[in-house]
Amino acid sequence: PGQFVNVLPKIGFSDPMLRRPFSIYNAIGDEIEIIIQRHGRGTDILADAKVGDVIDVLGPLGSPWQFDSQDYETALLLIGGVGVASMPLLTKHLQASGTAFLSYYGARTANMFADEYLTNVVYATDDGSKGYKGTIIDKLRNDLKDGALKAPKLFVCGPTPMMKAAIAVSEEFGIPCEVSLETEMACGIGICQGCPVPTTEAEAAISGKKFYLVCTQGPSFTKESIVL
Amino acid sequence: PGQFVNVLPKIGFSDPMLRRPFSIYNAIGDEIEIIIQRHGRGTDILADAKVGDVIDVLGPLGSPWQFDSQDYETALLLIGGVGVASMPLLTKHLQASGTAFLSYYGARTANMFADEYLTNVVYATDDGSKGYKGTIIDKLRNDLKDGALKAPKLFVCGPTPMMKAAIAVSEEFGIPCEVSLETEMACGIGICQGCPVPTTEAEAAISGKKFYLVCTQGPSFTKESIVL
Amino acid sequence: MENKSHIDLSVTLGGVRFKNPFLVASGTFGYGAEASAYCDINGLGGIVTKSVSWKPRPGNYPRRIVETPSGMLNSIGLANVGVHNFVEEKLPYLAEFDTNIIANIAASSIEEYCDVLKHIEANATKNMVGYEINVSCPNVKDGGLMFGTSPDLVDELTRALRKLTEKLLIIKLTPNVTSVAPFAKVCEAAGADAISLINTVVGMSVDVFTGKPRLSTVTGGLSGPAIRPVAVAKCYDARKNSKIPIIGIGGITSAMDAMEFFIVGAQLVQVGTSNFVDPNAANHYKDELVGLLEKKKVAKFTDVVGTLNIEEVTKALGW
Amino acid sequence: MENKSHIDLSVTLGGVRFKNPFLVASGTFGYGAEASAYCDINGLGGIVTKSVSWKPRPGNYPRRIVETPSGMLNSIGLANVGVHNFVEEKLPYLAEFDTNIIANIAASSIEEYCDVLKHIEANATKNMVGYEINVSCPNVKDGGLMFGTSPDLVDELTRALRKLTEKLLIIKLTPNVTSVAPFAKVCEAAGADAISLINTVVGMSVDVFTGKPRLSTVTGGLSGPAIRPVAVAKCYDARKNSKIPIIGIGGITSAMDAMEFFIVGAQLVQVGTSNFVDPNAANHYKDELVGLLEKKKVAKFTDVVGTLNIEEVTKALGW
Ligand SMILES: Cc1cc2nc3c(=O)[nH]c(=O)nc-3n(C[C@H](O)[C@H](O)[C@H](O)COP(=O)(O)OP(=O)(O)OC[C@H]3O[C@@H](n4cnc5c(N)ncnc54)[C@H](O)[C@@H]3O)c2cc1C
Ligand SMILES: Cc1cc2nc3c(=O)[nH]c(=O)nc-3n(C[C@H](O)[C@H](O)[C@H](O)COP(=O)(O)OP(=O)(O)OC[C@H]3O[C@@H](n4cnc5c(N)ncnc54)[C@H](O)[C@@H]3O)c2cc1C
Ligand SMILES: Cc1cc2nc3c(=O)[nH]c(=O)nc-3n(C[C@H](O)[C@H](O)[C@H](O)COP(=O)(O)O)c2cc1C
Ligand SMILES: Cc1cc2nc3c(=O)[nH]c(=O)nc-3n(C[C@H](O)[C@H](O)[C@H](O)COP(=O)(O)O)c2cc1C
Ligand code: FES
Ligand code: FES
Repeated sequence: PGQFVNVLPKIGFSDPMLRRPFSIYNAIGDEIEIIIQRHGRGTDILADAKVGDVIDVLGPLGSPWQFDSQDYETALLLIGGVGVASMPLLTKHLQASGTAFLSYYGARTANMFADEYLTNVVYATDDGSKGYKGTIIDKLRNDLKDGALKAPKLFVCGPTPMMKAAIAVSEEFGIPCEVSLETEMACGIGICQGCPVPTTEAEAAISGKKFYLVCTQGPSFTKESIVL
Repeated sequence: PGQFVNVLPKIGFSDPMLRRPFSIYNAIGDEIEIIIQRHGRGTDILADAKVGDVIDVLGPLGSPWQFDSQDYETALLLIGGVGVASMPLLTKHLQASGTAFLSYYGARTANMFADEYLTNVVYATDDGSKGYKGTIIDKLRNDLKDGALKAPKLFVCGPTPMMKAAIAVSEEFGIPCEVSLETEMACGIGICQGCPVPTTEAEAAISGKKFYLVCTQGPSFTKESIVL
Repeated sequence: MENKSHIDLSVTLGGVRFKNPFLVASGTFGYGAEASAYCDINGLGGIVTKSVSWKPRPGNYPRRIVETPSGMLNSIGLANVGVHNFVEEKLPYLAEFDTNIIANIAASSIEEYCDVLKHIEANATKNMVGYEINVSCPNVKDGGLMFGTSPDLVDELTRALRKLTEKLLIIKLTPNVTSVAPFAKVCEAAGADAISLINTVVGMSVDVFTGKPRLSTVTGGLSGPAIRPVAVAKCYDARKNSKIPIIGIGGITSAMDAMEFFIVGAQLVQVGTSNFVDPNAANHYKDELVGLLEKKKVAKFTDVVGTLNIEEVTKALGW
Repeated sequence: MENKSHIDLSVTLGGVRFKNPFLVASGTFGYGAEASAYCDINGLGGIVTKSVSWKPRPGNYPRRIVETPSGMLNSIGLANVGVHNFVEEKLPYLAEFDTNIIANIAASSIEEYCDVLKHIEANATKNMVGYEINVSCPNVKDGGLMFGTSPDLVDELTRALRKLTEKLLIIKLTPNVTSVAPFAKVCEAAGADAISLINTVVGMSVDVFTGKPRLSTVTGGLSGPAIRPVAVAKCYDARKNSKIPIIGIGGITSAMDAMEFFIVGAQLVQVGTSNFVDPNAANHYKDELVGLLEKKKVAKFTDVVGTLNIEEVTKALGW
């Protein structure tokens, strides 16, 4: 859970040249599923691939969510848009280990949820067409205020502004928080140094590193370790 | 007849970047047919295209065969391999104008002929599986020696060695000869100057040009005008 | 093909108005006639004609072009009709169009450059607005590269030509130098109206099966999208080090690509290799540009020129 | 992964035997450990390690990479562990593999270059066969470009380093100069064992929507297939103008690509950006090369090196 694969849009051509990273959405035996949001030419090529097309995939890559940390009892999976991609495997794992969890999933409107592999989901939509009307962050803050969630930890994946808001909420309530980042990547395995995220001063003092690599040390990081 | 189109293998990508030239194999109304022999990445992409794929085509380009020249009575269409591509329309035209013609078509073996649109065909195969056993050039020379072909003119399209041999034969028998050339092309319309063929000294003395452009002044040239 | 939007695409450079910033590059559009069936010439900001020399030149032996990853190599060898035919046939033909014509000149001596320019100047047509001086063609053995790699020679040449014309004088720089900055500076000081850059980058390709160079001249000039990042960087170098107006060239395949040059500081751009894929390319990019500017809520094209914002990135670096 | 064919792929350069001519390029393979899960390291001709400097360097702020047509721009900023960690951890780790290790050094003064080299020399492991000197990284503001653009500085640096080691001394040249010929000549005269070229080409990319440069350092280094024709031309220029052995680098994505460099005269090549697409790329190319050489009916790899046949093409031109 939380790992990704690096996928080559087209084999044998140099435009586009680099692989594209995608979270592992689901894995059964040797097979993996990914979900792709069209973003540019690479995702277009992959989204247009047909059944039977051979696709060159490197992975699994990256480090998993730190779901084994001892600092929480209830996992809160905070999801914005395509950030959902890393959550089904985390859900599976939490279920298997008997950890309490809830998913907070926000989207613009009801038909934008990809929740086939999720359970215990709290929804929010901008237009109120499903669940809470408003941002999922607001819904989460309300629930945290209610105090019903026992020793929660946030696992966040979504757009950067949402992740920043999630960190603010976690500080407000003094709860642990982990965010999964997206940066440009070339290699995905730590050899190009192309995917740095700056560390906090405190973290740098401990690790001696001014940057972590998102591809190998991430993609998920505790809010204390990096600067978003 | 004898013209070509310049086809873009992939729209919106820069590898491959340039169009590829193909003879117009058949034309009915607004629709054209081309035949493609796999040669590299561009022809692979085009050969793998599926019905319904949109393909960007520029043309018709180039100058037609000089079938209206007054120096012959019987047109001999001398064909090697994929050089057949420019012959169906020439055949149509000769039929329509009531000009006598014969096609001399050579290939390695029987199943390599693309002769659906041809008539009056004399075949030759290297392995004797269809028609004359040997090269089509030998067969042609034999027939020319017999003297049964009345005031012939050669219209040749095939591999360079075959075209050179054809020119030699035409000189031997003192008959007119036109060859259709393949050179690398970028634009296909005369703006890049990338497709020159050297002219003969005699031709240069008349035209003042040391090179002709295959895309606009060709692809077919009389044997007197250019150096193969 | 009219610009139906209210956005003003026009730009004035050295006192000459261009109706939009998209020109076609020298050597990639012939003398106009060849492409006229495929391109709305009146829609172009201008045409830079194929380099013309005093005498006609047949050009190099084949093979002259090789496709490379996202680019192509050429060694055309400045094949051209010569300046006499140019003024007798080409300029009058081009005078029929409602677009600016810039005559690109190539030569192997300062005298030849001057002679060619004088001959054109004496026969200039009404839309012949200026000259682009090719000091950089890497294909021609007896000239070209020399001028473009010596600031002193470029200085001398620019001064000589400046005396001969009041029309636009544009020096087209080669990227095959350690830095274009000294060249931008001498062009500015010597009174050129603008510099255009880049010409092609020296490149080479080998046929592995025959062991021979693919081009008959061994090396040739690389163009196309592959070199766009190089071209943008060279324009940036020139902008940082001089105030001379810039015409951006290199690998432009869309209005987005052109915008990179405009933002860095180019007032005009030239579309080259893309014409070979679509001879009407520059007109398409012009139309796309209108859409982009509307998105950016900009009233006139010139408002985006030179708006590169490096403070915010470099601040993050603590420079 | 053994070369089952009878074709001898080995090549000896400066007295050091390489089992095959495919190395991985500095900065594109880390220090070996990162890629070891994806690459048969023992199959490589060698590894050129990431540029190492005296002190560790954190590297540049993001954004560090941008994909471009058939290439990429990078401004990693020579992020590296520093020479002490390098000799304590990286070299011993690499010593476990059966392949040649070349330590690439970057520095901002001749003294620093010397210090780093001396420290490695004093702690060299058995397969540490030599040094590659990065005089050309265009990303680092306080060094790099300067050395590589001045033949005098390269001369001085090479002489200083030559005194300190009998291992391979390879000077890695930058393409961002008018000609590499003077650099090849000074390296030869100053006693370097080889030159390697090319490092990345200066390039730039602009985010049209924000108006900011995409890289935090404004400009960066262009690599990948886009620059291959430039790299081949630079190797040709070096070969024509000197006899120093050449290691070819730039946009190699297949054995065919590598062959262009070999034919021009490179004895070894380095695979860079391609490792990001496939960390085992160099091994694949090695296997492909065997097939190519069999087709060419060549008994040993070195028979193809420097076999470029320009007579036949240039004869056609009547030069
Ligand atoms: C760890 C990780 C997991 C991801 N998981 C998913 C997923 O499950 N589903 C999904 O749809 N998307 C996911 N993304 C985002 C996805 O990788 C980008 O949308 C994709 O790379 C864009 O490629 P493109 O060619 O369509 O876009 P272009 O903009 O044409 O790409 C140009 C270049 O920028 C890079 N790039 C552009 N946007 C991003 C981005 N947001 N993140 C990283 N690189 C980018 C591309 O890789 C490419 O090198 C993930 C990204 C990361 C880093
Ligand atoms: C006037 C003309 C008519 C043609 N008609 C046909 C036809 O009807 N059917 C058919 O199958 N082929 C035809 N060809 C050949 C066809 O254009 C080439 O096979 C094709 O361009 C190869 O492209 P590629 O990407 O597969 O090969 P690659 O080798 O990958 O191409 C690399 C580059 O070399 C050029 N190139 C390679 N071989 C040739 C060649 N023989 N001629 C011209 N350019 C070449 C390509 O256009 C491209 O720019 C014709 C060529 C010309 C000039
Ligand atoms: C086939 C070809 C011919 C060219 N001929 C000339 C020329 O005659 N004079 C000149 O100044 N530039 C010439 N150029 C260079 C272009 O004008 C332009 O500077 C260069 O190709 C980069 O732009 P591009 O990447 O858009 O093609 C030529 C380029 C090509 C590809
Ligand atoms: C991400 C990246 C990092 C690099 N780091 C270094 C480096 O530290 N030292 C160095 O000498 N070259 C470095 N290079 C240059 C490569 O070694 C090589 O010379 C260049 O990329 C051209 O080869 P390619 O096209 O095969 O990548 C780097 C290149 C890339 C793409
Ligand atoms: S993507 Fe290459 S180091 Fe992270
Ligand atoms: S292909 Fe461009 S001039 Fe003929």
